[in-house]
Amino acid sequence: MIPESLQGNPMVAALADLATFAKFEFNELTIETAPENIVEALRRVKQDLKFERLTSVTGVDRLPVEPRYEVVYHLQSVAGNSRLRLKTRASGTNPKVPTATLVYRSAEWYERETFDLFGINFTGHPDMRRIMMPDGWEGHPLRKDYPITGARY
Amino acid sequence: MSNYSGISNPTDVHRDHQVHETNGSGHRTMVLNMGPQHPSTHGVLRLLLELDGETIVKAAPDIGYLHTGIEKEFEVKTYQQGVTLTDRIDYLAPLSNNLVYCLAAEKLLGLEIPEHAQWTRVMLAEFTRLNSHLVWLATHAIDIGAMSVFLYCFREREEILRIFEMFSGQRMMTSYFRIGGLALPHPRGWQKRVKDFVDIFASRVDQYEELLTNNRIWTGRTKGIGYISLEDMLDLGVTGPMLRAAGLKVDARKDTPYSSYEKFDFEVPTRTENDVYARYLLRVEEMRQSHKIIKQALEGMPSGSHQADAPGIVLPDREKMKTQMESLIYHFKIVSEGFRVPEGEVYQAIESPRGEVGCYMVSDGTQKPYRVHWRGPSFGNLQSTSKLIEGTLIADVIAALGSMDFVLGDTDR
Amino acid sequence: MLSPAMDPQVIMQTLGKGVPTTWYLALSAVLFTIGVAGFILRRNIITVFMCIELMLNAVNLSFISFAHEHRQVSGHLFTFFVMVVAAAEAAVGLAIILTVFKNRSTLNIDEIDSLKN
Amino acid sequence: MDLFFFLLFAFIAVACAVSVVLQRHPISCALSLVGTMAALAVLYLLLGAEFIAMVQVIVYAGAIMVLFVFVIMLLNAGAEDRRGSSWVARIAGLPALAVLLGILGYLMLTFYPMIGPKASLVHFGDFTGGGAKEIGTALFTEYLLPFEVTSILILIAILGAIVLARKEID
Amino acid sequence: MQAVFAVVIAAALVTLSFVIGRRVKNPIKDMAYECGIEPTGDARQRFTVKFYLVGMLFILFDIEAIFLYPWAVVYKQLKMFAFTEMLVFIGLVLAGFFYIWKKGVLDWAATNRDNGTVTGGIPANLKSMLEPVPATTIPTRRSN
Amino acid sequence: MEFLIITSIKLALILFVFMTTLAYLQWVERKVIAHVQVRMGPSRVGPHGLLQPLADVIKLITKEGVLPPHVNTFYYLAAPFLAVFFALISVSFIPFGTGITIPVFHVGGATYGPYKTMFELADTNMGVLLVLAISSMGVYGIALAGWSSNNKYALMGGLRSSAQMISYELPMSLAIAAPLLSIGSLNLRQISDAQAGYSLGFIPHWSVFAFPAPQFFSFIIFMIAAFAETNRIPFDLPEAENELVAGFHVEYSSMTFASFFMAEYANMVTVCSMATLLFLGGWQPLWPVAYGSNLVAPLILAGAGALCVYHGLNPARPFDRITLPVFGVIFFGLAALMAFPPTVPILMPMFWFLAKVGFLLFVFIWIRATLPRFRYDQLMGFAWKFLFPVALANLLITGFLVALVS
Repeated sequence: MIPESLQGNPMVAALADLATFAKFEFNELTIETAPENIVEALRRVKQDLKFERLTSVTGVDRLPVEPRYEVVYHLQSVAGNSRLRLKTRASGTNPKVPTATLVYRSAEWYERETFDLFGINFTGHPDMRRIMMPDGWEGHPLRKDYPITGARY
Repeated sequence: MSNYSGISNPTDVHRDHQVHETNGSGHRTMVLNMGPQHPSTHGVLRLLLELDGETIVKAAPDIGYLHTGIEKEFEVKTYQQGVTLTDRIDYLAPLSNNLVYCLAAEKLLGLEIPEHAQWTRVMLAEFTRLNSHLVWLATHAIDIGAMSVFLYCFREREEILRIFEMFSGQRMMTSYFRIGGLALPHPRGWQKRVKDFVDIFASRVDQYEELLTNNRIWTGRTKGIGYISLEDMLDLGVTGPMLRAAGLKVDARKDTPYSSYEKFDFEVPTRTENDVYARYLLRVEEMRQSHKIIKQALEGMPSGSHQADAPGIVLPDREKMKTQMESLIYHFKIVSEGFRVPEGEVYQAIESPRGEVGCYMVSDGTQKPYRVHWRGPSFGNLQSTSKLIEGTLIADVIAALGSMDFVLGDTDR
Repeated sequence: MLSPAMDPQVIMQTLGKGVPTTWYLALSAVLFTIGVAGFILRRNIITVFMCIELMLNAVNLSFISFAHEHRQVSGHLFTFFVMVVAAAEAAVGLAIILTVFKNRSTLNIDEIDSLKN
Repeated sequence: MDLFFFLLFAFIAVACAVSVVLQRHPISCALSLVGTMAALAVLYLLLGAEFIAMVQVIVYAGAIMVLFVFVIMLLNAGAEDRRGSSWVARIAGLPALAVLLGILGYLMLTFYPMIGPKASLVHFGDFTGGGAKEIGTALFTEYLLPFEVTSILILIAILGAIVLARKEID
Repeated sequence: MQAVFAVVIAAALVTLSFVIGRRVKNPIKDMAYECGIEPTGDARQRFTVKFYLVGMLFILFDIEAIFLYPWAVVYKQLKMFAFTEMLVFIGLVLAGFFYIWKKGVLDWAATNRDNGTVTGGIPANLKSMLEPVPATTIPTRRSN
Repeated sequence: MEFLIITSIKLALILFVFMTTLAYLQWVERKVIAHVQVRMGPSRVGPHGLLQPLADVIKLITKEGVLPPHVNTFYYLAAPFLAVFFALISVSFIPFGTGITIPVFHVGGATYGPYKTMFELADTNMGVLLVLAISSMGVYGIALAGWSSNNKYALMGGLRSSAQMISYELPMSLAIAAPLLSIGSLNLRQISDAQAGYSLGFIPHWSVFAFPAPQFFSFIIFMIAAFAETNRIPFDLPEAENELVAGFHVEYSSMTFASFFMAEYANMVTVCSMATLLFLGGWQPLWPVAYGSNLVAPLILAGAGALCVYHGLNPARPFDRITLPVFGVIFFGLAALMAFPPTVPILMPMFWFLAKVGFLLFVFIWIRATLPRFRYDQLMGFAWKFLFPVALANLLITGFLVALVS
């Protein structure tokens, strides 16, 4: 589902066989892949497209929609002075995405944070623990069904 | 385990940091806990250090003691209300955070901001950089024992805070930048105040340098300390002055200019030594550059409105509100329910004093952001802690940590 | 065997003028004996070492007493040299203790009496 | 006055010495030994050995015992286990000590009558030959060879200690 | 005299606040300070042997320093003779000093600090920095 | 008996003056540093914060003394005791002026005197070594504090601190030995007296300027070692509030905590007095009496008095109208006393001695406001690899020069 206008884009072209969706809005390029392809996509982005830095990994909870979670990777190329957003989706029942720490070490804490706040499990992560909330905390605060008030302390 | 003993379970962290562990050479090592209540972890950072004598074998930072759930909070505030939350994230650079939040929302809205407001934003953002760097220099110096520099820096910072107060009515949590422009028009007499500051500041920077730059003890404490390779830094997501002190000229103000930074004449300083001393020199140089930008902003400040001409988004003039029905309705609507922002997602990054601060904003077309993710520079920089201090002396931890210039509010959000 | 003059008056007169050298020597003997006792009784190698130092001190006291008795400075010099030797001995001895502790992980002399590891 | 000071510091010395033997924790032993040494330093002063008294404090109490304390802290030596004293000590210890003390006492009293006109007395200020000047003169003329040999002793001690502790350094 | 007063003052200082100060017991107050975390492990751990070496060197050189005082006092009488004597003495001791210096005992902490530097600007080897990471290994410090 | 009475009076005076000095040294330090750093310093309690030390002491005494259960109580309390004890006891060997003779006087028909006494509590031939010996015992207070606290930071701080103290003791004793070569005595009073006189009529015979071997480097080495011995910036690693939080006294509270600081200040005074006696000529004036050195003290004091009165007449604060003239009168009185011929021979040496000590103390404070602190390995390396060899070389060169010339 890659729009015509993006077919010639080199980044899209490099990920053409993996991408399930792409868009170019607000001057920002977004490419979406299936969860099982995300590590491969990141590898290509790092090696072929020279995006040296993973700036952040986070999640978005689209509650009624299934698959419910979007995992968003923001990448930056210092040499090419450009940015890229990669995206994948995880189901609501058992959210699981392979870890990006194999490619970018900076993903370690970001994935821990996403796990902590959304409950998305990054398989293969070396140290999948909570990072922000106390260890015994129940629930994942950034989920849309998590109450804004009334949480116990 | 009792409840007050901290958020993270120490036994858990000890899982791979066994006390009395034997390392390769047969020495017994000792685990020292640094923080969260520690004078030089600058807030509530906790470091678990495994020591072999005075040398650090392993270091494991533990964060989250200042987590306040700001990202969750964004989702129940209207866009304009969200500005006040951004102040609290990086409490040493509130205006940078205001700026990136407003820029992200304005990108979604497609708003054009008047020159006057843009220049003011640049000027105050640079003041924020000065403010942050001054606090950094002050605390870094006092960590290493130079207590006078601390007070000298705070003297200038006080002046900056007074300027903030003059503009916004607040010293620290300014919330001065709003979506669509500035919260208030410029105060009367601001030029004089800023000019007074600009006139003295250059000599004040010289004063700090006089006390530190060529001081043998200072160089002994900082030169060659806290080295981390550029590859590691990029891989670990380090941004800002640390990267520039390694020679990589990366600065969002030049690379992807925002808020009319392209109209200002300034340099992005870099160093190549990539140690604590280089980061110190770099930040001092950045202070001089900020001073230069402020001077330009002061001299060439264009006149005009402080807010965009967007009736549904910015609050109408008080005068108009009292005379025009339309304005009154807008006022009522903006205040009571906010404004709608078109659907979409943006990632806006700017150069904060600490590095790249990014705001990832997802809108679902309602008056409240669907999701705001804050990419704080401290979070990324702090990931490099282990690389930075493993293999060094325990006394170097202070210098190395200080050179990262993290703010725990920014890390934990 | 004791001095015939056990007369309290004589004793008081004598003591008013000074302390008999013998008392210093007796003190030295007592300290030496305590040192020997500790040397025999204690199990901790560091404490045993300290008892040796105690004995050396006792001997030093008698050296000084004799020096005073004979109005000569030689006794002081002997003491001085004893101290130098004690310092060297402490430096080396404690190094040995450190090594022994590293190899055997104990300070009990009963457990480190074998020559082989 | 002499008698008072002698008795006071002799008591301190003996009490601390007993404490060295009886205390269970090595740190306590070491500090008791420091007490003995300080008391002995005062007695040296009474005996007119000013310089040696100072050296006693500086070298013994201030340097050697500091090293002991360091080693105890470094090894984290805990309180001693009381059970395993050797059978020799248990059977022959105290009688042997009594015999030793007896012999020493006998020899002393034979050669130095304790009380009486012939008894030699120690009075503070009688003998002033223990100042730095006298020591220096004797040391650098009469005892020159031992002095120089001392340096070799120190040299060997440095080498020996370093070699012994080397395994720990590397 | 002074000793007695010093004892009294020192004792008073130590005990006064225990006598006068109001004492409120509190289990958290009684914990050993460890930066706001429950103390982990015992403080009675073993430390680096460097402290011992410093103590040892101090003893041996302190002896040397002590010899200097009687020497200094009689120096005016013996003059060059005393000077040569001490020169020999110090020379021998200094031989040991330089031996330990060479042995690295005086280097308080041997660190494996990597003092490499990189060149300025965008590094020329930025490409080689981005070598592929083998997908089979987990390149984190936790692997060791 | 007379000896006892005189000693008691001296003791009471000295202790009173000394304790007050310690308390006000803190005030002076805070004020000086504050002014270096462009701020006020203590200014609320009493005029110019002059009663601040008193308030501090009252606060510290009435605070709760926490006696944590995990410490080794005996040694935990013994440590500050030892620190203060050794710090206070070394003061008694410092002579701070020439002696006085109290003339014959009559009270109720009985005749007393004349009494001759010196300005120190104990005049021994071993003064230098005594002070060294006592300072070498000071290690125990700190090592014990660290050990008994049963706290990792405290133990590391204690070990570091004791290692630092013994390391710097060496260069210190070597630096002390150098000037003794040409003086040839260990008696502090004789040492000071030996530095009397002027070469070329105006260069004082102080050890620092002495012919043939000026002890300038010794003085510097001594001062550096003194900074380390008293744990002051730039050598305040043991109590540096950074990596080890507060070092050996992390578990201490209230007055036991303050005891260590008291000991630190007392050691500062002792060490500065030693430096004055050994290197700066003790109570010998800076230039000969013939050129009017006796006028300095009254002039300075009178000037201070005039300043006080002037500011009292133009007060910056309402309260100054009362306090400053009072101080002015006191200063004038002191100036008159200094100029009063019978008291000159007694007071003038004391003035010079205290002026020099005060200057050195000021240097201590000044350095604290200026320099950052060393790292621990740098500090130890500095002691062993730099200070020790330099001190030894200095000693040998001095010895050679002295032997050559005399």
